[in-house]
Amino acid sequence: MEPETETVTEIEPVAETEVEDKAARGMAELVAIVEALIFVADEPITTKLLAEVLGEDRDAVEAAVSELQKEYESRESGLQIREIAGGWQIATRTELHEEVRKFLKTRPSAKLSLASLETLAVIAYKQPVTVPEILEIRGVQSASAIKTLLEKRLIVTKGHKETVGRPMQYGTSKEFLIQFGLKDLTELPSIEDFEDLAG
Amino acid sequence: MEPETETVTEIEPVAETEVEDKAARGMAELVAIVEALIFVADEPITTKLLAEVLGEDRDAVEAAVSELQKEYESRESGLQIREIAGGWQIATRTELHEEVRKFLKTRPSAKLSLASLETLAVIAYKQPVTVPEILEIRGVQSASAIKTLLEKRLIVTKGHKETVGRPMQYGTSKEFLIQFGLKDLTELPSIEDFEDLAG
Amino acid sequence: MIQTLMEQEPLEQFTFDFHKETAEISAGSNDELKLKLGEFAGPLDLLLFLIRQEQANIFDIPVAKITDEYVKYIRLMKRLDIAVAADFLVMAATLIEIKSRMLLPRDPLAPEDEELEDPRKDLVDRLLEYEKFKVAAQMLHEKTTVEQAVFQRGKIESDEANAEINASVFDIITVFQKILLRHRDEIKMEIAREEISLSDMIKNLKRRIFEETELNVLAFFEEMHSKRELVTAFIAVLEIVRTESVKLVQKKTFGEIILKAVTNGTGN
Repeated sequence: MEPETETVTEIEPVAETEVEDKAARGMAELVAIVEALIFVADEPITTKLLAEVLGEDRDAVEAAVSELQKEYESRESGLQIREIAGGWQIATRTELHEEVRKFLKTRPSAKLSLASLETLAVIAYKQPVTVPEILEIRGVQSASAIKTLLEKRLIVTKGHKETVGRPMQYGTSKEFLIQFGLKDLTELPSIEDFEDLAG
Repeated sequence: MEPETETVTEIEPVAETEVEDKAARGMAELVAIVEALIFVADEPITTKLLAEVLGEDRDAVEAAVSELQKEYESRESGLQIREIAGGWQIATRTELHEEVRKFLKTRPSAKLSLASLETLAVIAYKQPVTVPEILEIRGVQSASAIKTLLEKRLIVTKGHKETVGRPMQYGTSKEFLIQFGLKDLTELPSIEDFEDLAG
Repeated sequence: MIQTLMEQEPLEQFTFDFHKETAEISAGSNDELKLKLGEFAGPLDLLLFLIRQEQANIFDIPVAKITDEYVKYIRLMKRLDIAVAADFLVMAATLIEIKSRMLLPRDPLAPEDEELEDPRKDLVDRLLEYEKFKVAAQMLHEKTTVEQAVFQRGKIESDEANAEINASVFDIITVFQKILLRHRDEIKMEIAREEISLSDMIKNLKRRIFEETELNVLAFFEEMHSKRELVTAFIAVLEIVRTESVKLVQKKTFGEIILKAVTNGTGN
């Protein structure tokens, strides 16, 4: 596969000796590579950087990007190649914002911030448990985490505790069992279950 | 440079009223939306979820996805639509791994140790399986391998086994399917197929 | 392509090459030898290697020879300071037991036609079973290697809001354990702090002032962890100003209050 650009025909100095495989790339291939790099980049990627990484002229890269843009437009893709902050980026097409937003809002997920996860862990193992008790264990206020967990329906209220101030008690829900693939609460591992693994 | 895909050609009033009204969506539009959603989803998105969010039949979604796959293939995109861990995902094409890796400046990530891989193989084929059962097959303690696999999220706990000592059972996770490029567990070759290979 | 990927193996962690025989013991430094011996995934793995090295039939293992080899390896591992897992020793014992059973003469009282069970049978079964998983591990290794040639998209805006953990039961227990530990540490620290006496506080304060020649009083108070400590610190400051060559300086009204060591011998 390695082209190794034999520099025998030195009639036209087709540039590039170092970076090799430039000459070997056809336009279609360059377009594909550019697409892949824009896709994996965490931030908009500049023409300059693309040219550097690929050992190509900026002109060639420009041409590839604009080819790519045309492709996306002509096939009426749900995505677009757009220029932003001086670089290129793949993004969803503006017209689809509504669907995209709806999806992002409703996607189910067991994804939790660390604070929520901590709170959930305390509730799972200490249920039924009150807010002051959670505070005592975590050492941090957990009000917003509890709100999140209630919204995600991972916890439910379990009545008031018969003590000063009658604070509300919380426990995990059926949804919690489903999301975490547990048949019932006895399936929750105990700390001892993992003690042997500590080695 | 901003493309801004002018929506001037409003000859056919396809869609746009409220989201949902499914009948109004043409195939091309559905393909575009499906593409956008697969793109924004941060993990493989199932046909079922796509159908739910879009208020479409699963058949229609399936058709749209396979249309999309064909599109990507025929234009020799740098990307591919692929099925993994029971869902759909956009990813770079394998052939471009060298360029991509060069750009991301990554090396192939740290591999699992032989012990971890063996333990993972036993868990994958024997799940749900307990630590003593793994020991029986491997002939060696696997505690630290199990810990590594749990930390890498490749395995999950599957409740206690109702036997003496109620040992914890383990099984593979969705992350396992993702990292090993599997659609589902049935895609694993049968363990009996390995019988003679080793001889 | 798998090949090219394998060539660029990272140096991190413990790497290995499935396509090579596990342990060719060749000349080389002790460290090299250690590394190679350490590569066996377990006693069954070592045993399979020895059987293959002898080019023996797995269904007809020359137990005496293999046992000798096995024990030799274990000795070598010990000599090289490789921690030999107990499981390796258990296997050695099993081998020796099989070996001795094979040396036993056939029970003359047993009926002629009785099929004698081969003492090696259990071991062979285990080896065959294990070997399947060893190959399966290789298959997984290849799959993940191929998979590493595929990349997912970079971060996009909508991800940002979601810098969250895709939690599993293991995360829940791990987090819970951490909270408990943290809790314990806090209690310990609390106890430790409460024990700071006034004289310790004064000593501490004095050292700080003379080391740094001046100390911001407010900053010092802010270092205190509890009300009681704060009170002790406050008394310490008053005490030190009274008894030592230290003065309180405030450069302007409502400005910072500084504790300063009095250097030019004015004090006692």
